[in-house]
Amino acid sequence: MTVATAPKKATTNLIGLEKSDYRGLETTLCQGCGHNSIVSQIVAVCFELSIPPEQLIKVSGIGCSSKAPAYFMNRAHGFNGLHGRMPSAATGAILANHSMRAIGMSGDGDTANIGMGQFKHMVRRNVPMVYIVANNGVYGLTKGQFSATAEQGLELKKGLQNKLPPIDICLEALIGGASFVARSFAGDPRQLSTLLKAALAHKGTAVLDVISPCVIFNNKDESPKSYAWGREHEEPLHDLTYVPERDEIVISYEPGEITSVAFADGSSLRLKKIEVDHDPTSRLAALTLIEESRTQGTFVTGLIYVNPTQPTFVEISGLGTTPLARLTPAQMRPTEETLRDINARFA
Amino acid sequence: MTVATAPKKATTNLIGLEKSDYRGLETTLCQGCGHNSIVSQIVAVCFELSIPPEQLIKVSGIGCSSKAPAYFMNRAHGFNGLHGRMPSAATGAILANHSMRAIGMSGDGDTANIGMGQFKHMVRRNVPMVYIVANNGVYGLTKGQFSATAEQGLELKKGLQNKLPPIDICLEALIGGASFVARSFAGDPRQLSTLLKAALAHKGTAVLDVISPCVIFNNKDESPKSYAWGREHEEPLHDLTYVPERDEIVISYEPGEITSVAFADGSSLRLKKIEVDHDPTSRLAALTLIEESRTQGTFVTGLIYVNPTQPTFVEISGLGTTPLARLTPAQMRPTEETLRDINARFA
Amino acid sequence: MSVQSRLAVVEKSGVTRKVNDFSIVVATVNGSGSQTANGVILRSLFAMGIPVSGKNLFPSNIQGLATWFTIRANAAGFVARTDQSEILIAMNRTTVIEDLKGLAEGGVCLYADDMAFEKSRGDVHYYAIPATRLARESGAEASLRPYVANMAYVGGLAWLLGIELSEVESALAAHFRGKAKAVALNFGVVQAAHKHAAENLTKTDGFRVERMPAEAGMILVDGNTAAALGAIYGGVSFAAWYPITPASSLAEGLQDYLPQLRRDPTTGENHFLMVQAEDELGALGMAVGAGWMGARSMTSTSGPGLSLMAEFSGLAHYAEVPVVIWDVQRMGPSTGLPTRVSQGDLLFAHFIGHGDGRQVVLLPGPNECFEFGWRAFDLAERLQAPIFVLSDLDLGMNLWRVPSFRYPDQPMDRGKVLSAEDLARLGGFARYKDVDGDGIGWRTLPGNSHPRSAYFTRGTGHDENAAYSEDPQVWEANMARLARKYQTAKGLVPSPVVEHMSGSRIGLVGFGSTDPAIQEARHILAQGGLPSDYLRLRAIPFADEVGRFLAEHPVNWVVELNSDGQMHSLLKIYFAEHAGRMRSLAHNDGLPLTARRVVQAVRDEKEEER
Amino acid sequence: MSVQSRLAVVEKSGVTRKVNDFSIVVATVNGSGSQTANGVILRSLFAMGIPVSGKNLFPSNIQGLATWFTIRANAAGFVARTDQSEILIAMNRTTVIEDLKGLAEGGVCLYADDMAFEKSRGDVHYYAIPATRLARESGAEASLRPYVANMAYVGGLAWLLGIELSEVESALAAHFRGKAKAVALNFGVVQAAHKHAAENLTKTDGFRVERMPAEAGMILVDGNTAAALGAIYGGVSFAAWYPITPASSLAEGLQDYLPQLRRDPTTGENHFLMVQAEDELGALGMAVGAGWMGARSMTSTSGPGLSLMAEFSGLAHYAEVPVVIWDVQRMGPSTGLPTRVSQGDLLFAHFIGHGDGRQVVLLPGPNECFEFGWRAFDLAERLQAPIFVLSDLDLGMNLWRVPSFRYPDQPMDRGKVLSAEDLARLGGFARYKDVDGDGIGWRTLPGNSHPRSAYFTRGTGHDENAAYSEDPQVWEANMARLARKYQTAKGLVPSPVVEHMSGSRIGLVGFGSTDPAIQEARHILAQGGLPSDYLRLRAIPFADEVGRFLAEHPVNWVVELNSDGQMHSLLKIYFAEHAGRMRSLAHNDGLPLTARRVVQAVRDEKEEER
Ligand SMILES: Cc1ncc(C[n+]2csc(CCOP(=O)(O)OP(=O)(O)O)c2C)c(N)n1
Ligand SMILES: Cc1ncc(C[n+]2csc(CCOP(=O)(O)OP(=O)(O)O)c2C)c(N)n1
Ligand code: SF4
Ligand code: SF4
Ligand SMILES: [Mg+2]
Ligand SMILES: [Mg+2]
Repeated sequence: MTVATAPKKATTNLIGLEKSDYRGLETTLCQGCGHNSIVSQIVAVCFELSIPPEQLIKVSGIGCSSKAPAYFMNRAHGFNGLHGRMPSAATGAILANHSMRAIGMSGDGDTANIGMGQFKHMVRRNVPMVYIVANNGVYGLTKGQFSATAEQGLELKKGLQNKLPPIDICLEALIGGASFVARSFAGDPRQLSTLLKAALAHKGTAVLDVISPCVIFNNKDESPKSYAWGREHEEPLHDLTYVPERDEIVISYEPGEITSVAFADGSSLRLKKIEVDHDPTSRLAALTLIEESRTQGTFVTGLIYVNPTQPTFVEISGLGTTPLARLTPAQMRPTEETLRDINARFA
Repeated sequence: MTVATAPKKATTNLIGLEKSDYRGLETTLCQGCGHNSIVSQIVAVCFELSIPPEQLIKVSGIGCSSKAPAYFMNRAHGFNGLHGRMPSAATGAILANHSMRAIGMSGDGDTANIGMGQFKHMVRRNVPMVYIVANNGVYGLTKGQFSATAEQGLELKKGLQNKLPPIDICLEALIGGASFVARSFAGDPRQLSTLLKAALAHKGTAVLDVISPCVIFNNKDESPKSYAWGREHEEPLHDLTYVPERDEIVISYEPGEITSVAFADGSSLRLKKIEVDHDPTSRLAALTLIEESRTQGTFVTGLIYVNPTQPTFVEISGLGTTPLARLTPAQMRPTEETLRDINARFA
Repeated sequence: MSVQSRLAVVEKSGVTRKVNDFSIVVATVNGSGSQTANGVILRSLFAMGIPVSGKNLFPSNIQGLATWFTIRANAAGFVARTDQSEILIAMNRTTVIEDLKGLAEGGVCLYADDMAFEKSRGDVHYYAIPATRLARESGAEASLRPYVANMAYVGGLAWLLGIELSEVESALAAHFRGKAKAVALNFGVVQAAHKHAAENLTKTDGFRVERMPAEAGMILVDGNTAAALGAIYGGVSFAAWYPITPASSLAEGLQDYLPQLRRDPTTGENHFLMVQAEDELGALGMAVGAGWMGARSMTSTSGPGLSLMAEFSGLAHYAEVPVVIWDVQRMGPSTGLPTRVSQGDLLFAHFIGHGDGRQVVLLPGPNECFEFGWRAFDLAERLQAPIFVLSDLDLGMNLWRVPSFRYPDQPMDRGKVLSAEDLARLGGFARYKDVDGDGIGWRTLPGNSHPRSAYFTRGTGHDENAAYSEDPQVWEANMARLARKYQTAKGLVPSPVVEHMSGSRIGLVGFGSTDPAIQEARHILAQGGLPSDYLRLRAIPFADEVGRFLAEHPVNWVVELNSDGQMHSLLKIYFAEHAGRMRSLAHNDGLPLTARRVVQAVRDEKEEER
Repeated sequence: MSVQSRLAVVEKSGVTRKVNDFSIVVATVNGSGSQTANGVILRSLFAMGIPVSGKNLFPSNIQGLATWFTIRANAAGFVARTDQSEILIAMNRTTVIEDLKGLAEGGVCLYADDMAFEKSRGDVHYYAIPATRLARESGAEASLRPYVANMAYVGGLAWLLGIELSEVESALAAHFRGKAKAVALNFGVVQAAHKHAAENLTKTDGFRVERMPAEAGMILVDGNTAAALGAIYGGVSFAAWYPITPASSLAEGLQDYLPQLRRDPTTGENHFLMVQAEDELGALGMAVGAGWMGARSMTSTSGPGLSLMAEFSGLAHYAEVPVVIWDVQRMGPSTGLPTRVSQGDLLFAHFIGHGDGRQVVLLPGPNECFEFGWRAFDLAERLQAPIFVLSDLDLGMNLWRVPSFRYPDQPMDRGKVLSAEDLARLGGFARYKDVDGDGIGWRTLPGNSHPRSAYFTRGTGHDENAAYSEDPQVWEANMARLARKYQTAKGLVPSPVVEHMSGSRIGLVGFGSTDPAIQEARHILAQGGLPSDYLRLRAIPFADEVGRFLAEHPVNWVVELNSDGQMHSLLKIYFAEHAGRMRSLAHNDGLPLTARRVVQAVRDEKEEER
């Protein structure tokens, strides 16, 4: 970690960097995509927290969401791996150098479909990192198929209906043994930045499920109900390949409050901010909270569960302070005498 | 289904078969292995229920547990697939012929480690089958490494200690959307056979987590605590490759009761049979039940959750009565006229 | 006279007239909704009887990045990609400068009039179309305007080339399946643009289209749709898949057509089932389970998915379960270029999975996606094996003018399956016994009510009765039988297609989507005095005929779209004796092959010879 | 005189004396605890200076199935498997009849006296040992008795062959690491059995051992332990794995030795980390993540795991991340025979992953598991690539007499890594730029504090700066650079080992665990007038030398343990010009190769020639 120095001017942070030092490439995501809002918050929070960008890694899977690391913190090393396999690559990277911070970016398809196994085993290990799922209920990059977090009954542009119950990423993380579980909404910058800060401060795996609308695909045609699968004369009026530009959604609401977010297409989403008296250190309370809001048809947002003392994988591994990736050859290759002993054992 | 006929004699069931018609090959599992007890109960229950063996498929992954299908019902088709991939093979098979019954056999490693993703997605789909996990907390077939269901702190023959919290298969199934979740103990024939019958009667995926001790590997050396990893002079007195023969464990206890099962090595396991007043149709009650018993250090056994009306994947798929595997060529190949229409569309 | 200039005639005006021979590139941005406009142009030309192809070059993103759609029209039927286009429809201000640079000498640039850019090329004919204004004036509601604006270039181009407006209208009607309001709105803009052009622009270039005598029985379709339909006429009953570019539209084609074609007419029940799996391991696992149960079962994927299918492929191969796996290849290795073409999965697919095993691979050409769609099932069930069909992004996602689909000329071959009655007659069976000498045993399907029908399917070593065995001789015998089965496959898979030219001493070996480029190259070479023979591979294992072809030519060019020369490697393995007669032409830049690339390689080598 | 009979001398008594030249098979059941007894016999012979090998033939189960342990002792140093054993220790009543049938003419059968079976062979010398009684009388508590019973045959055999009891005691002491009580208990049974035999049995056969002048610097070790130790001396810091036979003991070897060898002597902190992953996708994923971060990182697996690693292998290859992958091969395809050997993953490993790409594969022989253990890391970091080390079950799990481990003679090669200081000097860098002409770019490690050190690692197409690019030329240039890197690898990987015999016109090409059988075969062939040259491959890409070797011999036998002749296929790809000079000797029954198999193939072909 770089030693903090006094800010040079108002626009620099404690380590003397400007916000632009935290920016990435220009986004190639759609205008209005929730993922862009998450990117902005990451930039803002890391700047605010004066995190040295060179001391952070960005790891992701494959999907629109997984492209996001390219759009923040150019000065941080990034690893855009395989679809659904961010957790393993991140685990190896972090364990090889646990002096680094890590932000993992994934999507709902990336995490809850193909990546379910790795996701569960990563949280179980409590590897130190922030694990963000930009959750839109669809596969954005492959053009709008359902993911496992899609609401039951949801109908999409292509006319198919999702008949399966959704997987709740927070619930999965929670019972998988996660030590930090929170949910937010991409369009709620205040809550998102607060939770991001908390996540970055947490020592283990901090799972942050961010509802992040896909403005293109989880987004119905003007007359969705009349648009029946496979029937003739029911093609949409406009070109299916046409992607309208939309504004990013911004909302703000208070603890305990339920807010309904309306989308351009007329659909809506009910968010419920956790009451202030919720005890996030109780797993049972957290379980109950999610399960109850599920039956009420709302998404509970806020810090759902945290166990700040749960040992991380680094702690239980017996690792010292020197990161494995920084060992010297002398630390890595045992001496010639030791080999003589070994040979003697087999002689 | 074969039409039931009156039993010929006392030793035959309703469809005129003897118990031996339900037997498999002679087991090659270790003497005393819990998996053998599960096999016996499957044979007994299927005989009792007069299930035509030819109308049942047995599907499994890889492991000692996954070998079990070879040891019951020789007259049923079996598919011993890949490690952790029983759910997908079973899903395809069942959907291709939904007139068949199916028993899937898996292990804890097979299901909770490599198979976690497929397991979760199978229960989410509610594919009609009985899904048995013969759960011993270790990888039997590869000689005793920890699986993800191993208790935290467990130490094994090889001297390693499990430092990670266990995955609870019932909890995973439950929040994954399973419509039937039960736990039993291989050494409790009465409860196991009751739950097996219930599972076979259930129309969707019935997850049956059966604690099934590995008498070889989840089984400590005489002086486990003194056996420290990597230290010299601490080799066990007997050959590590020596496998003692043990008797199968048989217990019996009542609802509400907590029983402690003692193993040959001095370790023990606390089982708690679900109280009669538990409401298995409430997901929240089920969640609470498991979570509370977890904090008490017991394994709750019995029928934890059931939703008998939850639609199965077959039901939501629009499939008719004719199984896909039994369609005639005429049903499978559309007529020549239809192709003329198709060609006209592209002309 | 070269093909390129065959139809070029100098008109009285001094302008070179190029009729039915050019290519058009439409430069737009992703997500701007130009696909309908491009499709309409393509279909109008097609309807005028002119051989065409349409290729979409798009980025791996959803909105805002540069995209090019290329249409080639060629009276002689050569519709491979060319390196340059003659006509540019410039709708993307970020790429227009580069797009202009790439235009052929004396080409045409039709552009949106609100796009300011330097008209740097003096040889180019410029035409401005007021797309935005026409869209605004169209009466379309604001949200639809950016989309209908694309119709303006359709109208402009129709004027420029003489595309019949009635065909444009028909194409729109077909696209919107008769939805009158949509047709009227869009056609209105086409007409307005056409009128505007006619009244305000002066044609200075020589490019034109002319109606040609329609060749009967041709259709315009993408390979993925053809494959899906082929599979449906092959009786596919179960399909499991996971989304991936460029394979998704194959499964989505199944999803579109199965309900129309495979619902029971009386009961309305589905005689099919599709599952979007959680990943490709699951997708193939399900397909294998269904194939084992006796359903005609398939999956479709692209490279990364195929990598994930390695273990299950090995199981299907070794446990001998019929299943069809379409691999619509994209550029690898790794995530590579998801929206670019390659024929790079050959070696991996043929040798997929650890341990011994060589897989049957079908290699459809543009005309065969439908046919191989159904044939693959006959092969899978006959051979009791996974059949890998290797298509690619160009074949699968682009529009091809091909002969209309031919109804299967053979009854379904369901392979060797024993019924309960058969078993009653035989008294039993041995699953993996080679009773017929072709390496293929007889199987029973689960649900067969005979008490001796059951056997244990497994990926572990087994004897003829499917019982686990570690016996060395049992293992060897089983592997020897599988080798016999591979020989049997050789006689069953589609044989290569050979075309000769008299006096040829050059062999060209190709497969799949490169066919048009190779055909065109042969034509050009022949005109330049270098006749060639052409063998188009259609499957692995290779027929003996391939060896004979190689033996006949001192030089055989193995043409393929990959970097490693994978087909060349395979041919060296199986026809090592002819290795000295083979040359590798492995080209791999993500774009479909051009004739020029082939012509150049052959000529260069001829130069060297001298 | 053949090797087999070289030491056979007819004694006065008329019994053929066979000194230090026989093989022993111990037939037991799985889980009966005979491994210690077998190990003690092996070590005692080894300590007497006699070249030995020990091979365990075990079923894929834990308890109750037949298991055979074979020890070959051969004064001339030929310790490959033989088809028959001369001495049978019969402890398994279910197999004794068959075991007896397999015994060599005039062999010995030492059996537990409570095992009733028909002594069907008249030529065999029978000796009964009261194992159960001796165990009972040993004073061992009941639970340990079945185990110490195995010591009875050790004692019996010691008497029979003249194995020095002091060496038996030392072997026990080594096994129990000095634990006196255990040594005493076990040695007590050995002595009792020895005494019983001496007093009650009459030796009628001629098999004997005699101490030989000890060859200095030899050790007895299994390949997996050697590999694990090699990796540790290569500085492995991170290893992720998933249990699988026969690879588990490699990771478990790491687990055993890392705490001893790689804990910080002052702080006691671990300078290593091992993760048992949830599966092989996770294992390689973690290893790749750690390799990217800059740690020396590895995984170890066998066939099914390798299949699951296809996608991550492709990523490591294309994103150029150093990582070492040990594949301890077992019999495939599919689950196959998990406890049987094969060299069947060659083609799959070399071409692993969809799309183009050829992987660097190391092929250790028995003496090289340690060396390749460390060398693989130097190669991985130098080449910035996954390095596949292909061992096998025989190499990995069986005990080999090999030269003692040699300390690495080279400093670690950490490859091209730029520090923050380097960057300050250079002002920046381009990750994938071929500045040195060897195809290898310079990389930075995450954590490098220079503001320009970061780049984006990806499996998607990228330019020299690691930026995403779909540009055709960029793709081609990058692939061309990777091809250059492959050429660079050729010069870095271990070169083949060539051994000549004068007058030879036969070439033998082999690799890995078949070495002893090939060596013995050459000896036998030479004695029969057929000298041969031998090239032992040690890596892919192949050195040019391989081509020269092939060119030198009219016939080159490519010897390998698989059904498809996979190495033969690879050699045909890379040395097509010599295809006509190659013959395939692909043998694959799950057992280690015997010299006989090679001798026979060569002789048969010679016969045919005539
Ligand atoms: C193994 C593999 N299978 C399929 C794909 C194709 N693919 C790319 S992104 C994606 C889905 C991404 O969905 P999600 O994670 O929800 O991200 P989003 O685009 O919605 O942000 C898929 C299936 C792939 N890249 N790799
Ligand atoms: C892909 C793959 N990886 C590893 C293995 C090796 N393997 C065989 S069984 C097994 C573990 C089985 O454990 P579990 O499912 O708990 O069954 P048990 O033997 O304990 O009943 C493993 C890792 C394999 N067969 N395939
Ligand atoms: S397609 Fe959806 S998820 Fe992808 S960038 Fe566009 S809005 Fe975002
Ligand atoms: S090793 Fe354990 S799980 Fe396997 S058969 Fe033996 S007792 Fe059962
Ligand atoms: Mg998504
Ligand atoms: Mg287990």
